[in-house]
Amino acid sequence: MSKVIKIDINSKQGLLDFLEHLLSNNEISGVMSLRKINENGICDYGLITEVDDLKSIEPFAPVMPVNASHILSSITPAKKPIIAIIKPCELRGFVERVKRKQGSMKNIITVSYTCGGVLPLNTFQSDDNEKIVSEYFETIKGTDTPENVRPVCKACEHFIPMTADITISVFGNKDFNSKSCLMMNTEQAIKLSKSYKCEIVEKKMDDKLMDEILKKRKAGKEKLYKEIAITKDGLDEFVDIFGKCIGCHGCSRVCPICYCTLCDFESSNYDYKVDLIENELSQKDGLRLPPDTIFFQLGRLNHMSFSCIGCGQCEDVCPAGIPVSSIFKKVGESTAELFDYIPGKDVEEIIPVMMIKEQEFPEVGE
Amino acid sequence: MEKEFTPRITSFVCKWCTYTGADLAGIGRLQYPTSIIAMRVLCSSRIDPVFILKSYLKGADGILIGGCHPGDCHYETGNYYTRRRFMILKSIFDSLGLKSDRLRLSWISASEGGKFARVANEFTEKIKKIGPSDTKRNMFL
Amino acid sequence: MANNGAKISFKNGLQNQMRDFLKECMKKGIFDAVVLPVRVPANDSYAWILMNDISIVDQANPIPPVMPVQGAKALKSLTRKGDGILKIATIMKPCEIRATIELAKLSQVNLENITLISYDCPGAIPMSIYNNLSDDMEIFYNDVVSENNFVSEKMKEVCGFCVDFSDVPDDLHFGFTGLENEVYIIPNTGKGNSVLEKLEMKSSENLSQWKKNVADIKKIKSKNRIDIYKQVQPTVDGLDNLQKTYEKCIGCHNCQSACPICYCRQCFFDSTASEQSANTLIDIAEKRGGIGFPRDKIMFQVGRMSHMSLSCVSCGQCMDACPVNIPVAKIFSFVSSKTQNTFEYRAGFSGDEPIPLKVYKDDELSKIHEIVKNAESDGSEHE
Amino acid sequence: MSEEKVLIMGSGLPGMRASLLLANAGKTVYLVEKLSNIGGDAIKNEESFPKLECSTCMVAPTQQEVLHHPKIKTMTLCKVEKITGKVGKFNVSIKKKARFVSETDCIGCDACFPPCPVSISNEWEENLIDKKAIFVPCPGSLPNVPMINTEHCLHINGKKKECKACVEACMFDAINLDDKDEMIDVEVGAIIIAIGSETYDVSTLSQFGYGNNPSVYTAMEFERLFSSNGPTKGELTLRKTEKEPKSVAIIHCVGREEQGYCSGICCMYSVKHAHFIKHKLPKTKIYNIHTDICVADKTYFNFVENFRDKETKLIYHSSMKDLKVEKNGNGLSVNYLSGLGAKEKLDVDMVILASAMVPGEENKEISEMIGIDLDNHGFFMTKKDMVGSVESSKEGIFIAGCAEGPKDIQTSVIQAEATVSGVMKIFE
Amino acid sequence: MKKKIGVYVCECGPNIASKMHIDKILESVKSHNSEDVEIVPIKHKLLCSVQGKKFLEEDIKKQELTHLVVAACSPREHNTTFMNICKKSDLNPYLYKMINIREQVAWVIPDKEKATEKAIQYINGGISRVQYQGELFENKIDAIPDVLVIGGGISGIESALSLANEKRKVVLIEKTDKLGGNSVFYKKLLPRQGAEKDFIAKKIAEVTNNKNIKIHLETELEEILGFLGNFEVTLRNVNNKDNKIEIKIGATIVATGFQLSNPTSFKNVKYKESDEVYTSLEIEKMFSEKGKILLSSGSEPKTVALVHCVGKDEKKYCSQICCNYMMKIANYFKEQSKEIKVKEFYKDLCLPNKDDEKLFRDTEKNGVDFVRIKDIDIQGNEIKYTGINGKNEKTKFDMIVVAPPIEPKAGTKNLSQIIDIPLDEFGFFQEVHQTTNPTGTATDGVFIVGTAQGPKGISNSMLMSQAVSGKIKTQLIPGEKIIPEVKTSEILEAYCMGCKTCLEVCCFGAIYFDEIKGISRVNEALCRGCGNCIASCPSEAIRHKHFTSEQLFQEVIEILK
Repeated sequence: MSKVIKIDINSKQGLLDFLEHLLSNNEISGVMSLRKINENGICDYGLITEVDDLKSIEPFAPVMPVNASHILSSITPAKKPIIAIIKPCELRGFVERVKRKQGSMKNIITVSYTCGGVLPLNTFQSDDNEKIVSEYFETIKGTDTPENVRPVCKACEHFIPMTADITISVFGNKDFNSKSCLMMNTEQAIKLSKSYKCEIVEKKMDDKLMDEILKKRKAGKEKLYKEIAITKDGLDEFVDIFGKCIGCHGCSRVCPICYCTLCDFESSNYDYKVDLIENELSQKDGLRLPPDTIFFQLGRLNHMSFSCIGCGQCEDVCPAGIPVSSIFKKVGESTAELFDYIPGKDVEEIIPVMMIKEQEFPEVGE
Repeated sequence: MEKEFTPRITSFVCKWCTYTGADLAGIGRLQYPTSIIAMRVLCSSRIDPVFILKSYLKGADGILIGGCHPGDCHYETGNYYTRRRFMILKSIFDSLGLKSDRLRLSWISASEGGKFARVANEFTEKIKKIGPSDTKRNMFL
Repeated sequence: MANNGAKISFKNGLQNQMRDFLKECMKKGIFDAVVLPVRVPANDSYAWILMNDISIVDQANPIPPVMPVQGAKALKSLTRKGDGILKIATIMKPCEIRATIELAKLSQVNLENITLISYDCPGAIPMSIYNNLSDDMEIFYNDVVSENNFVSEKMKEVCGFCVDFSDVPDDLHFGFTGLENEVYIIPNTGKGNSVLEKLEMKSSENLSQWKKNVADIKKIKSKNRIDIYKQVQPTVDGLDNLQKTYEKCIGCHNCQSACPICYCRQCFFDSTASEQSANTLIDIAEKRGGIGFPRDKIMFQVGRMSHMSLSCVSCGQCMDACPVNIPVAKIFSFVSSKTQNTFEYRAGFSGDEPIPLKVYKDDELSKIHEIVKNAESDGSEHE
Repeated sequence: MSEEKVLIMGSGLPGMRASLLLANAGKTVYLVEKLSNIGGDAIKNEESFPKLECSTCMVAPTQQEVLHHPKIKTMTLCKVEKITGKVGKFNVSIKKKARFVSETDCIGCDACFPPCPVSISNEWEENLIDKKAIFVPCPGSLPNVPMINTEHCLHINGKKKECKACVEACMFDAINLDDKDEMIDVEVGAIIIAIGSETYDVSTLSQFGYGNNPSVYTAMEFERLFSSNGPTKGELTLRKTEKEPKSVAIIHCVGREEQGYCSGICCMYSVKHAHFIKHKLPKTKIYNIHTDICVADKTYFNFVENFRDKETKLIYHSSMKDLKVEKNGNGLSVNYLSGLGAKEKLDVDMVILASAMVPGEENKEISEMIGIDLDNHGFFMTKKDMVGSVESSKEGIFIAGCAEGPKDIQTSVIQAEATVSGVMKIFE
Repeated sequence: MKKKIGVYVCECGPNIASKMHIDKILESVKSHNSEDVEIVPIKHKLLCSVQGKKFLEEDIKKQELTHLVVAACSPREHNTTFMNICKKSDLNPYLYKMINIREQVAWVIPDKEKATEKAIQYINGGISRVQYQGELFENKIDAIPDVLVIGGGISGIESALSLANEKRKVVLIEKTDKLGGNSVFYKKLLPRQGAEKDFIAKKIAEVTNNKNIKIHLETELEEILGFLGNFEVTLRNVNNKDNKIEIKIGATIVATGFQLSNPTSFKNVKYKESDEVYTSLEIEKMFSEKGKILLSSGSEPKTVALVHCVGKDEKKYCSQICCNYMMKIANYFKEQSKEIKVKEFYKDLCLPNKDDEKLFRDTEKNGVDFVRIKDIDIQGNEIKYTGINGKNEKTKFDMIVVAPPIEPKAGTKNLSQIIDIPLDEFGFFQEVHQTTNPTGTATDGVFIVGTAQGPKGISNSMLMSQAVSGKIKTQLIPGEKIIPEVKTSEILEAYCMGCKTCLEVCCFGAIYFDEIKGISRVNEALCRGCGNCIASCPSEAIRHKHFTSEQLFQEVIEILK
């Protein structure tokens, strides 16, 4: 049960009204949200501090130009309260970043919503953006995930925000266009809403509905994993998948978890003297140039897979169209499982590589 | 061309326990295959999984990590981290159908010369069964 | 550019002819190894493979339909730390060769033991198209080559207006523009000559006809070029337009990492140096009523131009890698044509030509002086 | 005094610890050890309680450091014969027994062992195995230089003068059969006695049948039997039968009444032994037959409780004199009085005796030589009626470790470091 | 500059020579020759011999080597030996690498060809690695010899006394308004009955009069920063927190001591339900203040029960000294009047010291009954218990004395956070290594003594204090600098993202966080060089000075050739 603000206008307007109130009363100093930046629907993330500019926000737009956790990192720790309207996986991404001291929850009030999935950038940024988006919202009134969203979204079980201060029901909400409900999950949120004149009721998520969605998502996940299942033995499969990688490392650059200034795999450790390469050639028929294509992928998995929140950003920017995020999601789940770790679930939880337990993996090492 | 297959096993061992154990195997004139090539680091926790990866992709048929028994680490807790990192890599290998049994982590104390030899032999045999690493052939890595 | 070359006629395809040529060289020990594109196991792309085993050469495709990794990058990874003992040859598209030359000037490539071979390039198909229907594209591209059609629509846009599809400072050049089942092997350098000599091939054929054919194609392409530049110009005219053009940009910097010329280990625009603190950002936001993310889109794009446009070879990799289809390459090409002109410099056209930013002439850029003068006089008026 | 020098008797952990601290502070240390190798008894254990960590891993680095330390003169096979003088200026005469192998030339290749015709029992290995007349106590012992047993070497004892097998086998001319004992005189400012203790001779207690019965072991024997670098390479098989024991009784407090004190560590290592066995032979039944359980450290109580009933059955018995170990077919039976006073009988195939720690036999000799007091047990006594002291009854002479009384490693180390404080005070 | 790498293969007599083809090895290493590398392959019969060392020392100079590879026995045997030789012939010892071709090749591989092959691999690995090694230099740092002692109990006093002298000042702080801690109440001391109460009094006098010891009563620690040899400490007055003292010292000794745990917290005791149930400490106080032990009524007890091990099972540790002092107390009663019947109830007698058993026998002789029990329940002044023989009994006593467990002094937890030393599962301070370093802590230069580390008697507490002073005296010598480990980690500012992962995994507190720059930094004085932090860093922001990834890769790749 949590306090819920009910407003009888459609969810976006409702939220907007609430935000305008907070901003104009200096309850908050700004709003970070997706916003429309031109008539043909292109969105970017904006940090808005003027009430009038709020009109432009598209809080629920099914697109992820950047994983917002990156942006939150750059504007935190904030000196004044800021409301950030982000997707569940972006929120989890940020939590993971905060654990790595790449940002702070200080003065950030997170608004998130039950997410129907994100459209690939190309799909969203197409000319008939309007049509596509309205279809999207039509579909997610029900419990089906639209077919044209990112593959990992179809397989995402964490469509309900984990740690949001305010949750809005979007996916599976048939009254989305008539009513708006803002669930105040935390003291911080409730405090904010104090000054806002509105009807407040006690309400909780419709579990039956959510379970139904979850069931479908689980099925989606099985389907996805079947598609990328390992059929061949050993390396070959992996090479089949990543063979076309052009080594642009775009995946790591857009990844909310990859936070390094200089990626280890771009460091001088991996520049080889030509004689080393020639020597390796003497043992092989051929040698790929530039080298370490597979090494990079495996290495990145090793560095952050257990924190992968499956946002799908990497897959979206991959020029070679490799199902990066599907693979990472799958592998990530297996590594996180080792430590019963759910990335982004709790800021207090320590990332597995930062701590140890004396009594674990007794089987290892013999 | 392929005569009898002698695996290449890179092994990173900690200076305090396993390396000493390896020496003890020598002093006791215990025999183990040439395949094992021990590289000495101060603590098994220095062994970045990336080294293991690298060795694997550069054609090592097996990779052996040796450290002090949990609780014995000369640096208090180092090998507990080694253990975690190793597990992460292992599970990655497993979920990708890469042969994780090419990787082995063993706790070998300074007095366990016998164990070092045993591990070296067992592991080499195992690798022989698995066969040469596919990374040797594949030119698209 | 040499005026004579050796002429070979062939029956079953130019690619085979080129492969045979290389194999011959390897047999004769002229090359110990070659770097060639090989189709990856999944068949959906190509990878650069360094090979010393002649049998592998047959798996390679010297004229691949796509350019997943710019060849210069491959050579860079091979020779950045100096030359080796092996004599290595590579066949690459002209823009890849030019990028290589540029990198050589920046000491990112060592050409000591490398023999650069190129050909009249019909262009490359964008990755996104090739990816899914690679097999059809293979067939299609084969026809393109055999019909030696240099103006196919299906190619990357940059290829459409690439006037340098043929002239390139390679050691050896396969010229076949306008020829049927024949190809000129043209030695442009001493290296090239010695190869032919070792093969006992006479480079006596006069090339004027072929050069004419090339020139004709060039005409068409330079026309396209002008048109394209005309299109581009307004889209980048002034900050507003620039912003509009790049509004989609998500700041993934794929363009930078796909670019053969961008050789920095740590891009300045990704470094901590260009970071702003949270509070500064919020202050800015408050001043302006709002700011958009990612920040510094224009900063990055223009900055990159200032760093790299002098060496841009218009290979179009950036555009291929852009996840939001911004015509980066066209813009870059447009801008660099201007910057390069100011120094009468053509990226990658000659190894001897130093990169303008590494040198200066005391009697150059006279325009500047005027600009400065005006500026000063402006200043004085205000007083 | 010009250069500050210290004599340290005994190279066990306490001795080595003190040596290193003092040497690092620039003092010259004469580390005198009667055996041919340093390290003391700690290295005899596979794992030490309570953390069950590998003793060799724990001690070996210290041994190496000691041997390589420029300020420490490690004097093995040495015995202090005479000490005169007083604090600040003791004159010490040390007898160095002939090793017959040059420590500078020998590189420890062991080539000299095989050719030696003589086999003798290896007392360092608790006589569980034989060694040659030229030997190192066990593989890995330091310094890694063999010695020759004078009474058994055929050349030296004259039984076969012409035998020079080892000399011929050595490629480094490291062996010199004419090597002689020598006397070394040093002058030191202070002396630390850390010669440790010995264990009660259980063969004198007929009730346990030790000696008549091969399946009865002393704790120390068991430590070596279990050690992976020991006689059986850690294989747990009984002598004679060479079978693995199916049931084991571990008897605590052996010799406690006779000695009139509790040794303080037996309960711990006895339970440790139970754990060892369980670990190696999970099917084995194990009983710890005890009187008082003495777990005098914050972590010891849990150590015992965690194994109670899980790995071993702890049985209280009410009277030591009623406890008897008797032959029973191929096995043994342990008869004891239960807490209720009832006669009980346990059938096992192995018995381990936790024998009391007793004063070293040279304690008396040394105490007289230096003129310091022993307590009524025969351990070295620290200042009379002085709480918390490590100084003997004579100024400038300090006692550390089990030479002062039974104790665990950590208390020994603490004492050793405490003696260092005393020594440094003298040099201030 | 051209690298000139000497590769010296030691034949170790026949040990290596007879097991592999040395010349083949020397031949093969030449393959490393190139325009910027020259290999000097040399064999020698026995490099560790006197002549061998001399030869090597001179040859390094003669050949003007820039790097050195020695293929011989295990580094454990002679690494130090050869490093010293490098020093002698002014080659930086970190430009040298030792390859173990005896223990790990010659002695384990019977086949000569194979052995040779493997040796070559090893040596090649070493050669390509050594080229990537860099010079390292010891950097000495100044150290303050003075010491801060926290806690004015007997452990603290003993620490101060054994350390203080003209050259080494000691600052002793005590929370309360007087010195001596619990021990001031003891009428007599263990282990020996001879030592009288004024033993403590004398010590207190001694410490108060020592001009090299500065005592601050009612003072506590506010902040401490630094490491062995260099701590900056802020002290403050307990009552007036703004009243601060700042001092610089070289080491800190924690001697915060113990308190008896409150018996009411244990299930089998109803403490204070009857006025006649006392804790051992209350009896000590009563005895040393009144000189007599009397009931609240003022009359002398006729029957007294002493109950050991109260709450031992709950606390899960044995307090080590209770058995002893309970007998001491039993004797108090007997001294007072032979008539008093004294029964001691115990589960196990813990008599770890050589004199304890005698005390037990004497106490028995003194007419004290000892009853071994399985279980006990104290109801008011009635005791229900189950004997070892299984029988349940019930008896009333005039007076009952219980021995509750020793527990850490209140405020220990708080202090542990200020001084950043972890506590163990029982709430005592956690020593760095129980067996080999019981007085050290995770932070080099901070020591724990006495009951702050765990239950123990006065004697052992004082020994601990002396042990620590032994360490400090030998590590912080007035006027001398200290030399920290050379093979440490270092952090590359430009690449560090300040995620603090390295900080978390380092168990020596050797990594600290630079709040201003938002990056982690290595305190080389504390770094032990294990390299854990490096493996923990996903970026290339940390490198090990002597085990760089580059070096290891070079070795790996070379070996896999």
